Formats: sequence, structure tokens, C-alpha cells
Amino acid sequence: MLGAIGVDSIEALFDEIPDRLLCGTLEAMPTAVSEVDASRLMSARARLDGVPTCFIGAGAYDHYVPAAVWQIAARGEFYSASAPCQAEASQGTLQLLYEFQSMMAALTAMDVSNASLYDGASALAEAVLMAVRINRKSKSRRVLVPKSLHPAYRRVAGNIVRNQGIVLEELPYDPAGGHIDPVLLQQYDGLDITALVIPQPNFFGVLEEADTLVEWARVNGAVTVAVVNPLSLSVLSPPGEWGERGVDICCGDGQPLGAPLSSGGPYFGFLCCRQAFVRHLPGWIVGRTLDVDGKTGFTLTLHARNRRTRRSGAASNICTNQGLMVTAATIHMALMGAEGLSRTAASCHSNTLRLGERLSMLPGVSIRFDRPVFHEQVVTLPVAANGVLRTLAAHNVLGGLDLSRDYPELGNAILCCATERRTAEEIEIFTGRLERAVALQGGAPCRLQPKGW
Amino acid sequence: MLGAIGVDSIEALFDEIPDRLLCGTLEAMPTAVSEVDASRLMSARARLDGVPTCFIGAGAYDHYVPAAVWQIAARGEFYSASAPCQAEASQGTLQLLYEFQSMMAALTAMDVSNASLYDGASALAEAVLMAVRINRKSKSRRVLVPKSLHPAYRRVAGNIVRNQGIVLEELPYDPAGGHIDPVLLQQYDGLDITALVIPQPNFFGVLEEADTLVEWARVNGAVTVAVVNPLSLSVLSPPGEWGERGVDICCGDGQPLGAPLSSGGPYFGFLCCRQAFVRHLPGWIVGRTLDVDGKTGFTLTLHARNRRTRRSGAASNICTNQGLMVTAATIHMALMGAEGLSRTAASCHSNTLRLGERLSMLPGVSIRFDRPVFHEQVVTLPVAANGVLRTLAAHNVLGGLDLSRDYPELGNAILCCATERRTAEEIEIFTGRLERAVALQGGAPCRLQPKGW
Amino acid sequence: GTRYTPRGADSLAMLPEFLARHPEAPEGHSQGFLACLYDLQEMLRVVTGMQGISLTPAAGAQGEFAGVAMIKAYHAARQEFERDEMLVSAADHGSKQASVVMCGYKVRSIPTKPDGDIDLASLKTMLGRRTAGVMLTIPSGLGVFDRGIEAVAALVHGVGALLHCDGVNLTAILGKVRPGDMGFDVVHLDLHKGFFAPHGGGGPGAGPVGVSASLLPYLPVPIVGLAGDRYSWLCEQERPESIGRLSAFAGNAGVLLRVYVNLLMLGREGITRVAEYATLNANYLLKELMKAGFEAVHPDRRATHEFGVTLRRQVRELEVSSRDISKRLLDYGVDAPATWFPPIFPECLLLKPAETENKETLDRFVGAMKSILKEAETDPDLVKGAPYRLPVRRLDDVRAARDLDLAWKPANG
Amino acid sequence: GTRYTPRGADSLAMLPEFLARHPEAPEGHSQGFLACLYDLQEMLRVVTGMQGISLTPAAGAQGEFAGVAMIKAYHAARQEFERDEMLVSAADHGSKQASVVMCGYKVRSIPTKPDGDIDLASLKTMLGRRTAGVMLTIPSGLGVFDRGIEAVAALVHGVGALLHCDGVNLTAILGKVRPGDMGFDVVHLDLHKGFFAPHGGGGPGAGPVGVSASLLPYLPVPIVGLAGDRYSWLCEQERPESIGRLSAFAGNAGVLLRVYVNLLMLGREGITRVAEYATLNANYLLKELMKAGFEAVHPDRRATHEFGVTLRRQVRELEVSSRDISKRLLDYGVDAPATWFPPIFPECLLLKPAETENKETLDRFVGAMKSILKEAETDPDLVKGAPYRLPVRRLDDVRAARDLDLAWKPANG
Repeated sequence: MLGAIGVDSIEALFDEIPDRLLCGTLEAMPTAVSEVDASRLMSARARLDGVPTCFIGAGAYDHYVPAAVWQIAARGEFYSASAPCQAEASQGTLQLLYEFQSMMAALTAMDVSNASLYDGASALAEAVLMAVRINRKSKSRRVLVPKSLHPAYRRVAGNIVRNQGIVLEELPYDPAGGHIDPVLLQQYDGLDITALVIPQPNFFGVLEEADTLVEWARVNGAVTVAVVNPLSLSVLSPPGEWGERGVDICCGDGQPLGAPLSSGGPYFGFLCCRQAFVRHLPGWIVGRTLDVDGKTGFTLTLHARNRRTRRSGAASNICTNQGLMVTAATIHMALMGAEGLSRTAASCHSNTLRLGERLSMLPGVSIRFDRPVFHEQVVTLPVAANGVLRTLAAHNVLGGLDLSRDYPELGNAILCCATERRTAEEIEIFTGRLERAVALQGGAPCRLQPKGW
Repeated sequence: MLGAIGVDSIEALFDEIPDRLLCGTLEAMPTAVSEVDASRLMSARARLDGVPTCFIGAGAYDHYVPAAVWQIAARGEFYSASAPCQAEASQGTLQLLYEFQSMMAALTAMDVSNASLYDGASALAEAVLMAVRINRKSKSRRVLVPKSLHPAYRRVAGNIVRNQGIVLEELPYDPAGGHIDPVLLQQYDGLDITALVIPQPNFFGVLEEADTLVEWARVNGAVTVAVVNPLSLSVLSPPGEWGERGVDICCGDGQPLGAPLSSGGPYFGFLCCRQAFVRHLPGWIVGRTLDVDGKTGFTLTLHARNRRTRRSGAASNICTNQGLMVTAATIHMALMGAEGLSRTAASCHSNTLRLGERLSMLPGVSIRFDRPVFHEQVVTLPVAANGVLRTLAAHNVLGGLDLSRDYPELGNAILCCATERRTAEEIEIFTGRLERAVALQGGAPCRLQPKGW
Repeated sequence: GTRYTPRGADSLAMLPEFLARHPEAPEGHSQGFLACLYDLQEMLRVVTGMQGISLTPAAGAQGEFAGVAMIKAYHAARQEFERDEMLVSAADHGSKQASVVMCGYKVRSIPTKPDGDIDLASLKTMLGRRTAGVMLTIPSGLGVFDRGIEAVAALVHGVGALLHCDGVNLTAILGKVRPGDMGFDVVHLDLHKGFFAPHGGGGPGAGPVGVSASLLPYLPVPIVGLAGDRYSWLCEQERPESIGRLSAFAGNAGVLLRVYVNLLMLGREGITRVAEYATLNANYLLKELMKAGFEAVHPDRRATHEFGVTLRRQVRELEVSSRDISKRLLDYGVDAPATWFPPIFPECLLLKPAETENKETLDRFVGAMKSILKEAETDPDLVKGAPYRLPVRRLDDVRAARDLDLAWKPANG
Repeated sequence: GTRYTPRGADSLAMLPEFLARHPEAPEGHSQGFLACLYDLQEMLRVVTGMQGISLTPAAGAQGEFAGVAMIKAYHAARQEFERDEMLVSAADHGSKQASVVMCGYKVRSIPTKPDGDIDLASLKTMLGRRTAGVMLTIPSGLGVFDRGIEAVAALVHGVGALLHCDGVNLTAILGKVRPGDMGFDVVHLDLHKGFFAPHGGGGPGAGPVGVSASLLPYLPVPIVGLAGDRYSWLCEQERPESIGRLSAFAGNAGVLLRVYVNLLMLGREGITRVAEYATLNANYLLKELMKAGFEAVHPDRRATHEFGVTLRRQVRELEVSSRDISKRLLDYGVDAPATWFPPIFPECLLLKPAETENKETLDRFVGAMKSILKEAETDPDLVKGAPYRLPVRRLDDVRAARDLDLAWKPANG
């Protein structure tokens, strides 16, 4: 091959690089190891971390993924497929994305879905940008974002839209209910609000008064953006049916649909909207069309580049999707069916309620909010959460997320979730360990009489 | 569908079964559990067993299997494929078996290979039956089987051939070398011996004088059956080249070629022979042929049923092969190449030698035999092996196989193997633990001076 | 046909600890694994109705051999060495012959009646002091359930012989009727047939054997025992009358784990459902094919999970063979019938729709059979030349067996 | 083209403990995972020659955005609010425009010379007090290495602006020359391009950013820190000047683990080999296509790992478009060229043979190109009608965008 090129050595092919820039052997880069050595290293590191019993949710849920899901998704045909630039040679990938869009539209009761974004948080950022593009009447670029929304989502959305003159305004939560009290919104009546974000369930697991919020937005000319847990939609009312006409945009993280916890990613974000706004929808979108012989086929359509230059500002640079995660999610949804998803959701929910019941029988421990929740809830401890959680972790129980950093006003509060994988036995172990950990910190060392007497 | 059949219920389809035989609900059979519950149970049981550091070989070796091997072999096309009864619809399976036969023939330097048997031990039984079929001149049905052959192999072969009037006669091993002393064979000179079995390396890891043994058999009209570790063939001389003309039959267990330890199975047995004996070869055999258009294709040939009825007695009832294991082995050999296999073999071997060196520096510990070994060796302890091994296991080290049950004459002997997966650090841990375990049993509590002074 | 292999069972049987477990690992590091095998033994005991199970045979044929070897050991223990005959149903698979010879017995063939059941009158004349045992497949190799099985068992036991069951077709009656209740003394299963072990293009399989009380001492080792809450291996030492071990370790352990998880997930309800769906599919297919003009081997019998269709008429009238038709079916993308045995029914297709097939697939199969029948009437050469749509056309088997090419050689490559 | 995804890395990144690790797991249960990410940061620091790395961006485009956002934060910290322009090479990918606008900057396009290098004279006239930064791809979008890169860096830094590198093509020069040594202040990588993360039909990817000392404080969080032998997350609190987090947790962690294992197994030698084989393949393919009569966009330059071939002459003379040719290539079973950008070179194919392709594949591609050229000369309609051998023929994109059908509905299904 060198002969055909007309050079003596491979090095000669790099002769346009100025000599003084060449980096030489990179001594600081380690030399190659074999697969067996890599396996030894990675196994040792994995063992360091172990597999503690997980009661943390907070946007990433320890659901069981049927083995068939990843065994199919990991087939080379999906796993190593290149991007479907040549539609005719990528019908498998494209039809799968179309099925995904169809399933997500059905699950959310929205008209259309894109073919995924990076994750739930960046999907919210894209939803906000989209809301600004859609709401041509609004000049304020003020978007109301409840404090009851996942703190990381709020930060990510802020970081991404900050330089485009968009203001994310924090909406407080009701201290008793943990939800957005619709009465609070009255202060914004008649003001120029571009969009209202509605989490359901919210970060605390609490259910918002979604119908009332959507109606307020409609009356006040604000675009509505729902942020939902897709698994919850198998048992809760879908955003497309909130209020009289449903929300305008709906987004969230697809992790509960087949993605392993995997330290936070890869997951995928999803973004659905009304038909009327489809030309503002960022990311890949697959359409069904015909070939020259009239046969059905699938292709990427509404190319993102056209869409995003439509209106200057409120721009998005999305170029890709989370293909493999979407493949897994589509298989997962097909395998579980509506019935399987709602069975899982119900089982998570009842596990979390049982956990709440058991924990709140401990002295000084209580459920923080009085509103209904879905499969996650805030628990108040009699002592600082930090130390208690550390003690639990030492016994291989991840007892929940410490809320003191993001919500210091909640005191010693933790956010707990027990998915369908948690057993009654594990809940009892958690309860027992918590009791001892609290006692250790001098919280409520002796229990004089059963609580509730 | 019931309507089309003309019955009211599925139960009606079972109306030919006498009522009094119906078993009713099988209360003793548990009710169904979900995949997530099954996963919980199996994970808990797996954790009970753990992953101790393994220095046991004895016919099953802890080799690293590159991840690609099983990711390819587990594809549905291989995994769920039915038996290749319709050759035209099974060309993938059949060509793969042909490649396997080709690789095994090349590795053993034999003319032909079958498409696998259950395991190494039953392959030996088949090899013995085949030797009896082949050796028409011999009427004795006496087969010499060395005591240095794997004890389980000897038992299995005996159990399978016992009822066909075949006598397996034990050939002792040399107490110093651990091998078959060819001088011992002189007592059989001129006698009617149907076959001689030659393990290489033998159960003790010791190398036999294969060339001399093969020549003795040739002179005395005995069919030769080699039992080999296929990995060893990448560094040792192959059975097809032993003596002047090579052995007649060669068999063994394919586990070292890509099968995980997996509690002893599934592995696969292989069986190769001279071209002249191919019509006596049991099990599936794939041949290359042409289709009606002259295109190359593959098909099962020399159907077992015809072959086994050729001569009454010395029968075999093999109907199938270990397809999936053969698929993995074929991928494994293709991926590793001759070079990769010999690198692995050399690395195992040097690890085992290093282990032997380290252990034999302990007081009272020594290498049992003085002959060269391949990747496995017998180590003598100063105290009973049983207790020492139990102590080691409590520290998560499986220190070797206790030989006292099968070879009480060897005293406190264990059979040890350190594959390429064992690190220098693990060998040091083993050495240290062994020292303490021996001391604990009062073997050699204090070490006055370094051994060898 | 090809069966879906549940991937959940697969993953759980391949948990790292199970894959890494050495067969000689001490019992202290084996309680989890042994518990699974013990539970599987118990489950198989329940579904077969037998008194004891050994999981160790590596495949159906090895299980079959083990069964005959146990019968041999039983009679030997009783010093009844004059028993040197095994009676085998004429409708049965060819491996029986070999398994019997391997144990030093002679084979005699028991005729079946036109309705597929064993001919009791003939059986009676054949049974005697030389009979070691009688081997039947239930349901039979042509898919009928022998209605006289109780009478057969009584006759066999009456002469001191034992009754051996090939359980390859048990799928069809799982959870309905059990070999143990029918009077069998030994049954061998074929776990990659009815119990969802992966097919793997031929193997690995697993062929556990179950026995009645009379054969308990002879079960092949190793077996898993339970004392208190401690599981242990029972081997040669603990079971001195055993016919011994049949593989170096404990058989195809990984396959057994898969089957165990499958049975856990199927449960009591599931195994019956498998039998019911398999039977439903077979009877539906039988009826539809009969409507389409095909002739059943046993038209007046229920199909179990499989049944025979004879093409004698077509072969006689149309100059195509059942083999041609089965090759032509490949072009239609339908799984072709396994083969054309048993030899007592020439030109016969044995049809065995898996319980996982749906009505659509079955109807497509009937459609294909109808089309091929029409093709055979109008253009027999078309059918005789099949297949056309596969990577190769009809292969030359004669050439394969004559000009043997069994391994690639650099020289003649 | 499609790239083989090493399955070893895949399995090791999916060890049960890694799959089960919750993103909010305490650091005590995270030392193994964090060690991997820390090591990966260090490796990427070495191969890019930058001072600091953040792994968090989820894909190349998010890394690109992070780079521009850091430049914005840098100037803001210096109160240099008058800088409102980003200069972008005219040969570059369309997402840059959007990333720049997302950060509130205006875009100006820098012309390239006919030989593909940046036109330094024009650059000089464009740079000034309003320049926030300059964005280049190295090697460029048409596969040439800018020989004047040191002069570019000097000019940019001379006016107080920063130099931004799109590292999507770094594969071609990995282990040969590093963005840090060339004077770049920020580079973003595309790990599913050059670092063997699985392609997955589009994603997930990962787009780490590396920065020079000036941008260190602004790196997106989280980052993994090491103090003594203890790894920890550095987040908003520890890095108050950061542009913040870009995803809810730490980006596509699973992809990062795969890339880490790949780099472990590639090592120092391996990464250079990737660059060398990619470059060898591209230059060989370029020369062979030129011999076959195709015209290179930059005939006098070395190809890096990709290069452009212009079909202007063919399009003019033969009435077929580059799109027709790329569709016809599909019929030949060769991976069709990605697409026909950049827009400044119309009717141009961008060819990018993966480093894992062998000579045989490259020759087959040249053969296909020759055949298609002949077809275009003799039967242009054949080429215009392609493809013929795929599940569908040419799809109607206009109809797809006009009669939108984006989700199956039971009603109109």
C-alpha cells in the first residue's frame, strides 16, 4: 500500500505536520495491556464498589431490566450500526426509531415525539428553548421553574439557556404539601410569562395539581412544559390529557424504560409536543414515507439544521440521539406492554409506601409532606441525615438522598425510593439499620412506647 | 382454534388419558415466579458460592475467554438453532462444524475429527469402543489404561463399556516419575492387547514417553488412543506425530478452548482418528460436498446409525453433539490463532512452575515427581491435605485437588495448577496462606533456616 | 421446530459466580449451586412422579443408556442373569437399539396396532423369564398416547421385568399425567426438547433420569443430597450400588441451571400451559391439514404435541417423495418437518409445532403444504428440484459420503 | 464507515457492580468507578496535551457548546464584554453555528485557501477586540492538516482571543501531534468516533473537553479529583467558576468506562497505530481513486484519515449527482460516503475509511466506484434509480417532510 501511495514509510504520510510539533512517544500514556489483564483490573475495581442495596431514586431508578432487552439491543446489527445517514441502508434502525416515537407519543398522549436527546435534564433545556421559539407573543423570555423540580435539571437547563437571555424563575413549593400551590401563581396573573414547567411527580415524589396548573398557563398565555417519569404514565394521567387541552411540550428521562443505573448514564431524554409545534422540535425525527415503487419506508425528516435556523436565538445544536438506549427502551416497552409497565409502577409504589410506613414507626422519623406521592418520598430524621446515611452505607444500605445541600430548609430530610426490586426483607433491614444508626447519633436512643399511642 | 378442532376446551384434547391417571394440580411444584424474583434468588445463591481464587485444574482449567467468543456464540442464530437435519437450511451451523473439524485435525495432526461428543471422559469411552471395532485381529478386548490417567475418565469409560465384555486393565505409574515406565509394558509383550491408552500430559501434569509407548503398541498390534489437553498441543508435539506413524485415535476434553468452568459442564469431548478408521468414528461428522448446481455446501455424513450397526457389539448410541460449545471453541481458536493458544499455554506453564518453586521453598513441601510437567503438578505437604485445603478455602483460596481419595499411596499430595489468569500476587498469597495453614496443623511450625541451605 | 430460548434463564445461569465455579470446588463454596441442582431434582421428581432423579446424563441418549444400565444392575443384584432381552416398541427411535446393545442385551421389537397403541396380545406372548425390560416412548414416536399403558405396566411387572420410558415427548403431557403414576420404573428426559434449554444447533443437552423405588440404588452419580440445611454431593462412596458416573464431573451443569430457572419462572401453572399449547397447536394443525386433503397416520386419534401425516397417496400418484416436499417447504420459509421416520411408516412427515408458535404461523404452514401439493400436481419437477431460495440447492449426500472431505487441508484447499 | 466495537471493553464496562452503581452512591462505594474515570481523564490529558479534562459532555456537540461557553466565561471574568464574535472556518460542520449562537455570540466565517489551509491574511483582518475566539477542526472537515496552525494560534492569542478545536478528526493524528502543543485553548473529542465507543446507530456518544491553563476554572462539572489515595467528585461547590453541569449526573458514564478499557488495551502503541492505519488507508484510497480518474478536492495534499473527492466533472458531463452515486454504492454493498458536505464544495464525496478496513475492502470500493462511473457513462438512469438491492428503493424525502407521519396511530394505521 505504501508503494501505491509512493512513500517509503507510514511516517512519511505525516510529513505536513511541522517537526517541532510532533509529540514523540507519549511516555505518560501507559503501554497496552491484554484483555485478561484489563479484566483483572476492572473486576478488582468493580469489587471495590460492591452492590449495596439501593433505596436512592432521585431521577435514576433501580428497576429490573429483563435479560432479553440487552441481549437483543447488544446484537452487532444495533450495537455497531452507524448513524442512519443513508436511509435506504438503515431501515432497521429507522423503523425502530419510528416505533419508539409511536410508543412515546402513546405513553404521553402527545401527538409526536422526537427520537431522543441526551438525558432528561438536557431535554428540559431543549424544551425551554423550544417553548421560547413557540411562544412568539411572549417577549419576556421568563420561564417559571418550580423549586420542586429536580435540582440538577434546574441547573442544567440554566447552564444551557443562560446565554440566550432566558430567565428561569424559581417557583416555591408549599411547605406542607411539597407541591406548587396554585394560589402562588396568582402573583403572575396577567404578566408576560413565556412558559411554565410542571414536574409530575415532582422531585419529592409528590403529585402536583397538574390540571389546575395547565389551565392557569392556558389562560395566561404561557407554554406548558411537563417533566415526567415515563414509568409513572402507566398509572397516572398522561400530560396530553392534563387540563382541558393537555400540555404543549412534555419531556423527561427514559432511564426507567430499560437503562441500567450505570452511574448516571447513558440514559436518554425524550421530548414530545403537539402536532402544531413539530417543526420546532429539536433532535432527530423519523418519518414514514414511500419509496419510488410506493413501498413504505422510514427516513430522518425535518432536518434539525433547517429547524434550528428558523428563528435566530433559542438555538439548539443537537446532532445525534442516544440510539442504543432508545433501541433498548423500545424492546423493553414492547416486551413489558402497558400491563407490565403498570405492574412494575404499582409494585414500586407500594414498596415505597411500605417503606414509608415502616420508617415512620421509628421515633422521630416521619413522612415530610402530606400530599399523595408516586413511588418516592421525603422522610425526616431526628438527626442529621449525613451521618446516618454514612452509617447505613457502611452496612451496604444506600438509605436515600440527603436533601440538606439542595433543600436546607427541610432539615434532616432524605428522599427514599423502593423499587420493585426491593424485598420486604430488605425494607426490614433498612428499618432496623436506620433505627440503630439514629440511636448511634443520639437521636432518640430509647423508645419508651410504640409511636402513635 | 378449539372450534376448528371441534372441541369445547383444551382439556378435551387430553381425553384419551385414563381419568384415574391424571395427576391434578401438582401442589408440590412451586408456583411461577417473575424474572425479577428469579434474579433475586439466583443472585443470592451465586453470592453464597463467591469467586474464590482457583488453583485447581484436574481436567477443568480457569482460562480467560475473550468476551467476543460468547457474545458471538450467544447470538440467537447459533444459540437457538435446531439440529441441522435439513442441511440446506443449516449451512451456517454445518460450515462451522466443518471448520471445527478442520481445526481439531490440524491441532492434533490427525486426519479427521468428528463434530464433538459430550465430554472428555465419555469421548474416551467412545474411543475405547472404536478401538475394539477397529482392532479386528484382537479377540481379547483387553485395553490397557494407565493409572496416571484422570480417575474420573477411567471410571466413566469403565461404566460405559463394562457391559460389552471389554476389560480395562490398570497400568501402574512409576513412583518416582509419575509416568508409565515403558519397561513395565514388557510383561505384555506378545499378548493380545486390543488397545493402549496414553494420556499426555497425564493426570499429574507429567509428560509421558509418548513416542516409546506408541512404538510398543505398534509392534504389539494394539490400537493407540491418546488422551490430550488441546491447549497443550500448541506447545507439545501432537499425537498425530508421536512415534513413527502417530496414534490411531486421539480424544480429550475441549474445555480449555473457550468453555467457562461452569461447575464441570457443558464442555465438549473431541475424537480424531486416522482416515482409515473414519467409518468407525462415532458422533456427528460434517462433510463438504456440492449441490445440484455444483456449488460447495456442507452436510452431515456417514450417519451414525449406519456406522454403529456395522459390527455388533462395541456399540455407541451417540445422537447429537455439544453444538454451542463447539461454536464457541471454533470462534475461540479463530480469535486466538496458533500464536494466542501457545502464548496462553506458555503463560499457564510458567505460572505453575513459579507456583511450584514458591511452594517447595516452604518447609516440608515438595514437588512429588521428578519428570517434566505441563501446566499442572503434584505437590506433597507435610500434613494431611484435607485440613490444609479447608483452611485455605476459608480464606477464599482453592489450593488444589486432594489426591488422597484416588491415590492414597501418594500421602499428603495435592494437584495444583496456576493458569494464565493467576497473578504473581495471588501465588504469593497462596504461598503465605499455605505456610500458615500447614503451621496451624502442626506440620512444621517453626522454620529454623531457609530451605536449601 | 426452533424454540425460543428464554434469555432471562440464560443470564441468571451465567452469573459470574456460576461461570467461575470449578467442578471440584469444596462444598463450602458450592451451597448456592448445589441448592439449585437439589431443587431441580425435586421439581423433576414432582413432574415425573418418580421416586428419585439423577441429573447427570449429558443428553437424552445417555439418559436412555443409564436407564437400561440400571435395569441391568437391578437384575444382576437379583442374580437373574437369564434375562437377556429388551422389548422395544416398533414405532421408536433408532438409538434404543444401540443403548440396549451397549448394555449387553438383545433387542426384540413389539408391534403396535393400527391405532398406534401397543398390541397387548403380541406383548403377552413375548414377555417371559428372559425379558429384562420393555421400552416405550410416551407419547409414542408418532404422537399418540397409549391408552393401554396400565395394562402394559401390569403385564411387564407380572413377569418381573421393568418398564422403561423415553421421555422425549413428555412435553405433551407435562402436568397432566406422570410416568411414575403410569407404572414406569425409569424415565429419561430430554431437557433441550421440552424444558427450554438452548438448542445450540444440536447441543449441549441434558438427559436426567428418574426412577421408581426399585431402581433408586442404581441411579448414576453424582446426585445432590440434603442433610439438615447442608447440601452435598453423593458419589461412588456414598452410593456403592450406583451404575457410576457418566461424565468426568456432574454432566452439563450450566444447562441444568438454565432449566432450573426456566422451571422456576414457568411454575406449576406454566408447565401445564406448555403441554396445553403444544397439544392445541398440534391438534389444530392436524385438523387443518386433514381439511386440506392430507392423510393422518392415525386419523382417529388425538394428536399429542406431534403427529404423523402420510404422503403415500401423493408419492404414488405424483412422483414426488416426502423428502421432496420437505425440501420444498424450506423455500416457503417454514421449518421443515424433522424427518421421515419411523421406518414402519414410509413417506411420512412427523409434524411437531412448538408451543410458542401462534395460529398465524400454523396457517402459513397449512398454506405452504397446500401450495406444494398443487405444485406437485402441475409441475412435479419444481418440487423435486427444491430448495431454490436457500444458500445452496439440494446437496449431494452420496458424494459427501463417498468422496469424503471432512477437514480443510492447505494442499487440496 | 462502521467500526468494530471491541467486545472485551464492552463486557468489562458492564460488570454487574458498574451496571448497578447508582449515580448518587456515596464516594465510599465509588472508589473503583471513580478511579476509572480519573485514569481516563489523565489518559485524555496526555493524548491531547491539554491541562485539564472534563468527561461530562454527552456528545461532541455538547462538548463543542461547553468549549464556547468556557470561552464566554473566560472573557466575562475579565470583564471583556465587547468580545461578541466567534470566527469559524468555512470548511466546518454546521453545528458550530448553533453552538456559537447558543452562547450569545455572532458567527463570522474564515475563508480557506485553495490548498485547504486557513487564509492567514483574511484571518488577520478579521481578528480584533471583538473576537472572542476562533474555531477550527484539526484535521479540517475535508481532511487536511493546517500547516499554518502555529501562526494561526499566535495571531489569535495576539488579540487576546482563544483558540477552539473540534477534535472530531483527532483519530488521524493521535499520538503524532497534540492540540495542546499546537496552541489550542480548548478541544472537544468525539469518543464514538476515534475511541471505539459503540456507535449504536447514532449514540450514545461522549464528548469530553480538554482545556489549556487559562480555561481550567471553567471546566464543566462533575470532574473526578484525587487527594492522597482517595477519589472524589468535584462539583459546583468545589469549582465555583465552572460553567456548571450539562447533564443530571455525570454524562454517559457507561460509554466512558468502555473507552477507558479500550484505551487500556490500546495503550501508547495502539493509539498511534490507529492514527497510522487510518492515515494509510485514506492515502491509499485517495491515490487509487485518482488513478481511476477521480478528482481530489486537494490533490496536492496528504490525506489524513479522510479526504474529499469532487464529482463536479461527472455531474456536469453525465447528468448524475454525487447523491446518485452514493446511493448506487449501496447496491455494491460498500458503505456509502457519509454525505455531501461541506457546502463550500458541492457534489463532493467525503471518504473516511476506518482504520480497521483492510486493503481488500478498499480495493473493492475503488472497483465499485469505477463500475459506477462506467454505468453513469453508459446508462445514467440506472445510477439515478439506485438503490435496487436494499429493503427499499430511493425514499421520498420530500413526501416525508410534507405529509408528516411521525407516529403510528390505530386510526390511520
